[in-house]
Amino acid sequence: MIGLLDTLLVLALLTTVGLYVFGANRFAGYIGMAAYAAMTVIVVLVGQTLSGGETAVPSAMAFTVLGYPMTWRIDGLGWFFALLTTGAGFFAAWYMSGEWNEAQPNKRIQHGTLALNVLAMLLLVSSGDFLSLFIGWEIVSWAAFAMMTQLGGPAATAALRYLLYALAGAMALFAGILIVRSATGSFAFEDFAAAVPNLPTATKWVLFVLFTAGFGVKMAIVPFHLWQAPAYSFTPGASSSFLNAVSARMGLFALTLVLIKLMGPALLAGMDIAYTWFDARSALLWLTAITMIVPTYIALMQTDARMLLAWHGIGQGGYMLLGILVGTPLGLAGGLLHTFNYATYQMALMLAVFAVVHRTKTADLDELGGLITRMPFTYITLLMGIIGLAGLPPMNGFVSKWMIYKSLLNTAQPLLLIAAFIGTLGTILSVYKLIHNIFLGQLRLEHREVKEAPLSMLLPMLTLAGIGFVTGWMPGLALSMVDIAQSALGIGLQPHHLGGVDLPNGSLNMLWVVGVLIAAIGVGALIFYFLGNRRWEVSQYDNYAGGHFLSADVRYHFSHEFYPGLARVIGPWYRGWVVKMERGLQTLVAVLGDLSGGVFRFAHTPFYLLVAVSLGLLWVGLFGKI
Amino acid sequence: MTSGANTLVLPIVLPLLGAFLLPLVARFGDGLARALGIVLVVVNIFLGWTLWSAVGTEAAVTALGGFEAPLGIVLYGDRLAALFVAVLAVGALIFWPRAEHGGVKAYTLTLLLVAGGSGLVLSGDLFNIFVFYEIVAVASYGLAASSGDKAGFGAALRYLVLGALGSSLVLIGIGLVYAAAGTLNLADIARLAPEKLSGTTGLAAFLLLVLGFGVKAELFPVNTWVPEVYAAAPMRVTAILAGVVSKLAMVVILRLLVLVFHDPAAISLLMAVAIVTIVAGEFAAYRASDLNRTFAYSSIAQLGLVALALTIPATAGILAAIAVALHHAVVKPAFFVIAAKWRGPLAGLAGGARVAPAAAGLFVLLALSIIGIPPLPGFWAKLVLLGGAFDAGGAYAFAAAVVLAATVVEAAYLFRVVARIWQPAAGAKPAHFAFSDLSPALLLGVILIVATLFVAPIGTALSGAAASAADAGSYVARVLPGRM
Amino acid sequence: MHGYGRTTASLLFLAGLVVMLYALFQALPFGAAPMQVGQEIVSRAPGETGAANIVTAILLGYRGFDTLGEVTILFVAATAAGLILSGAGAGDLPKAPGGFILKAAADLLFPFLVVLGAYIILHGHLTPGGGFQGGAIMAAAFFIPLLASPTSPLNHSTAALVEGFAGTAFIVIGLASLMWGEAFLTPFLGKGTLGDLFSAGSLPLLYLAIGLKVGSELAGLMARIVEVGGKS
Amino acid sequence: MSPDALLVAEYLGRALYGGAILLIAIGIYAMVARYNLMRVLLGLALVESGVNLFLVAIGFRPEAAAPIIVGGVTDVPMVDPLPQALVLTAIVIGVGVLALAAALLIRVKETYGTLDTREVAKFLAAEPADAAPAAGTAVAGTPARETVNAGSAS
Repeated sequence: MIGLLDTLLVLALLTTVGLYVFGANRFAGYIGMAAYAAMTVIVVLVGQTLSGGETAVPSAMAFTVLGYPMTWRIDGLGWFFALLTTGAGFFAAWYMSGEWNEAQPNKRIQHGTLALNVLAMLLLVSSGDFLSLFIGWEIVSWAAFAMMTQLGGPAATAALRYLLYALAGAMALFAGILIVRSATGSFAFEDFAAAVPNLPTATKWVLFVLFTAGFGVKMAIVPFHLWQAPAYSFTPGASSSFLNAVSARMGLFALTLVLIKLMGPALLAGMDIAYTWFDARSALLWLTAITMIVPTYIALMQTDARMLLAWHGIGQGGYMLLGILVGTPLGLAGGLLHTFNYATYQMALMLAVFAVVHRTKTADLDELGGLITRMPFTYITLLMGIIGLAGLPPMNGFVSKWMIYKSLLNTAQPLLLIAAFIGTLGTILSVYKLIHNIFLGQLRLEHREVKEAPLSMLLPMLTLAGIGFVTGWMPGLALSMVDIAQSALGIGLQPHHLGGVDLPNGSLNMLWVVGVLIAAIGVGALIFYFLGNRRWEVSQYDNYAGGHFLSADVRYHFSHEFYPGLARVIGPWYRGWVVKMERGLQTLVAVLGDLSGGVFRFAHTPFYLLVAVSLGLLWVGLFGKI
Repeated sequence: MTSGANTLVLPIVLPLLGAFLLPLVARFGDGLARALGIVLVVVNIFLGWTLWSAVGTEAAVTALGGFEAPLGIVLYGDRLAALFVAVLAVGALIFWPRAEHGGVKAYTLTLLLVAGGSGLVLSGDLFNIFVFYEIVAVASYGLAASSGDKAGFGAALRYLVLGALGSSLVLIGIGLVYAAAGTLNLADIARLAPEKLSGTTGLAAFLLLVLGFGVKAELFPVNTWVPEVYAAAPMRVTAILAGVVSKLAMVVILRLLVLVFHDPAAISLLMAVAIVTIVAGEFAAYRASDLNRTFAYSSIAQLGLVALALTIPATAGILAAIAVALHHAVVKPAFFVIAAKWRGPLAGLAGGARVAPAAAGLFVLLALSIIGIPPLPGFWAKLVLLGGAFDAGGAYAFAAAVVLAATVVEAAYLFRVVARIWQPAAGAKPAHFAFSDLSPALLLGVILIVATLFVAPIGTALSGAAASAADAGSYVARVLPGRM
Repeated sequence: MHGYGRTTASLLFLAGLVVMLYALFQALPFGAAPMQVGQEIVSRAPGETGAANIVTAILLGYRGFDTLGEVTILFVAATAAGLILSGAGAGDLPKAPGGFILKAAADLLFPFLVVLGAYIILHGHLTPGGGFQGGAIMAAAFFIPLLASPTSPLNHSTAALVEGFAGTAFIVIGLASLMWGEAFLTPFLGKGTLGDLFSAGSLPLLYLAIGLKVGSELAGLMARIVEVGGKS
Repeated sequence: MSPDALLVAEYLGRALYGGAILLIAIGIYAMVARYNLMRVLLGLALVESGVNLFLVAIGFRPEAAAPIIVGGVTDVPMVDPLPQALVLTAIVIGVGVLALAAALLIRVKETYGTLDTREVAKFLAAEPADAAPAAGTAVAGTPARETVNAGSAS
């Protein structure tokens, strides 16, 4: 019987094939929009079924290979991520449907790989056992590789690096699922969940480490994070924003599934590390804290707008995982909500940056400035986006971060809260750099004729920013979706209303917050316009510095070394041990390769045989039974 | 004696007869000789298929010359043997030599390779296995040098020296077995092994046999001939040697392990050899400088995987070995087809995707499968292998970890090449593929895709073959019904 | 690795190998061969095959399939050598004829060698010797004239003809029994009286085929090497 | 078996096995320590002889006759005939392999103008010039291949 999930997957498959065949067509973007919109509708229908009391929507697709059954079905958690996927696909296709599409030399590959990624992710989030999970995981990894490598050059290099990380992670995962099967006798999630409390501690630890490492690579948890920023940044526009918004979240999905749903936070908290006050969960929480801080400050040092945002993506992933690992209904809701919120504002930000790149042909923050007058709507998108990224009201990023902080407070983990604050501080500093270097200050001469981005690109950007604002104003809208995801996890739901959440020790109602904020801004505007308005409009080049007139060809827009003092302080972190570890590993492989290769180039091959026989007989003499 | 028993001898004897007649037939034209050779190979495919369907769980046995085992030589045809008889013939059919590489003599040698290889997997007698092993070996020495390429002679001589020394080791091993057990029939040895071969003598014999057969099975450290021979021999020869012939030696090691040497010391010996083979192969491939050698080293690593699979206890290990071996038999020859055109330094491959998109696409497909990416067949082979290893636990888990790490290295060198192929051409463009150049590889690619679609029935069939191959008790009972 | 280093290492490993092989071999029951199968063959061979020479009975009867393989290996080697040498620089060979003594001796020896070879082949089932030994002598008979006068090379096509037919004959004899419902290579024809020339059924026929095949192959192989080998 | 026969058997055994091992060792020495391919092949022939001697020695029994029935007398003790048959086969196989090796040797000499294994190995290892380190995984390592070659070939 063909159910909703089957329809969804078949539609995704047809979209992939169709967009590969017709991808060079100028209407390919619109075809994609229609397809992703249809998929989103189906996902919403699935959501209605799920909120109607069903635990999962099954697929008719099932295989049995070598006695291992494989099934697909979508539960609340998978549904949540499926919605993000199809939604992000829709906005990416929208962005690619007009002028952007005309400018691309490789339309077919851009459209085709996007559809392939959507298909792969849908397959992954609807996997019904460890085997189908692994298959989906691999397909997602390779689909992302296909998307990243399309432009060649530095993109191919970054993609290859990603591939090796992803494959190493996949191999850890492979080992993990095989150990699960050895321990429980099947690949089924249910069997694992039932058996895991009774497994030996060593096995639990091995599984925990393997799964965390395997999924963590995709999430770019430190120290597996080096690949992500370059790989995402060199991918062309809409594809890059798609990757940034949801691709890395597949790791979060899988981690939530295995660590929270199947193993459970209580089990993790019970796995103590001897001679320390850490257990598996708190150790991972601290790794998460490092992931929030270090990449954020690395983002601060970037001079490429795309890299800056991509590095933030890594840090933001840390917030999501932090909330989820807290394991209370509030923390889980915060983490999942942050996933949704991040997808909206990060995608808006990336699209805005790529709109700038589309117009100016550069993403170098040292080469931009003053574009506020040329691209005002892009500026507004970026402004709303960075408010969300920094976690300030009235945007949605504030709500989810607030919930995460609150859950840390409620579970008495102040040190982690401080770590999260340090990360947020870095975020605020770096997003100011982003908006300043692109839009404020002196407009470059060569950008004097730059036009605003075309409507086909502005509309998706502004819509996303709008969603970010609306769900910040009325977080209940997003939280009711989070409910469906949370209901699949078995931890309990976080009660909420349209404006936020009610908690015994301090509630949040964004309806009030936003209202107060708007009122305050209104008061400010009143004061600004009617009481002290001393402004008049001048040309952007009508500038003075130290009393001297500055002509347009004199560069004074200071963007080099934006935070020199801070850079000196965090410099040692910037080129850290992780990079050295990666290099060391490469060198080790190369040296081993040369050693092995040298063995095969030796002239006197019988010599090896002599050595092998002698040593072998020695071994026989030592270990053989006499 | 089951009904199909007498046909057991045909897959060996018919190609042999053909080989003897081929020089005579060639007097009436080389084309006729070629046709006869191809017909005989096709007949062998048919015979392999017949044997496969004739033997279910019950293997066919024939005592040659009517001299009952263990006095005479027996042929033992189970599904494993039938499978490899057919695979060898299919390989020979797809990669039947070109007229310019030796003509009728090369056809003759290929037929002899088919005959010898079939004998190798069908024979149930240790010394007889050695004889057929030598036929295969000598035929491949000749074919390895048949390119007329300058490097061919040196490489073939290196191969021969190593192979002949390895054969001497095998002979010593056989001598030790005979001196201890007084019989050469595998079933009889299996019957006597717990009593006579469990000590140092037996272990030493196993060591010598593994090292000797390991020359063909590309086991470390007796595989040093591999890169040069595969780089210098004609592509069609390389494809057969790497794809099929190396596995035949593995089948012999499989029989020895299942029937005779199952003591833990022997198993751990083979496991150590297998792990070193995997590591040496993958790492050497990482630093190889051209496609031919890359694939040669990769082939070494894959055979290390097969050897590792053999050490995994019970049916799981044998199933894994068969699966990995079969998968490699499809993938590696196709790789060598591509490498035959894209010779020279890897840097020269830039722009390949533009010149030959079909070859580039096929390369990606093959690379994905050999790395083990689902849902391609290579993934299922690795799943069975690693699943068995983790089930066995202990040192096997360590071996599995090595395999997983080696897989990452494998992906590194294969996708480094893929990235190169998709780069814009820097200088001279890589060679173009005519359809006839690429067609064997395309055929294998189609086989790979079809296998992906039918992975479930294939898995079931192979499981059955593995289960019967793993059943030492029924082997002895079938061959020596009166002496249990 | 430099020469001396490798020599030293080789010697050390060799010493180890010698010691360990010696230990291994000494553990074998020397002079008390288990003869698990051997004893049974010794007692049954005369009755089952009719050959007085039990080694022959094994070679052609019990392990006749090995012998087929053995003949095949010679054939493979000859074919492979032919393939390898086919492109070699024949033509500028030093074709100096042998001296008078060599020529005269070659002519003189030829019939004796042929007869001796034939005798050894035909009595293979009775006395030491057989197809291989006799075949080698036959090959020598044809090879010696070649050494004496290299300008008149061996007629390879005739050799190939003999080779092909002999090989085919072996297999056809084997297949013949298959047609009568017996296993491959089952001896047929009457076993005769033990020790007679015409005894042991089809075994002498097989030896004849082997003799012819070995003779023609060895002669052809050596002739090929001589033909191109003069230069180097 | 008489005590004398046992003693003879023991001494013979040591001598035969010792001889076989010695032949094998000399042969292997020639193969691993000599540069000339002709000597390598001669070493191979020695190894094969040693192995054959070992095989024949396995079938030995003191005071037993050759396995040929003379005059219909079947009840005399005979040595094990099986290893003898095996050795016959092994010898012929060895001859075939050596003949093929000789043919290859001729071509090697003709092609490279030398029989020195080091020279031949140098020729074989003459690979594409570009050592081509990994794209994207650039490694600072020196091209160790050259040093390995130089080491093994000098």
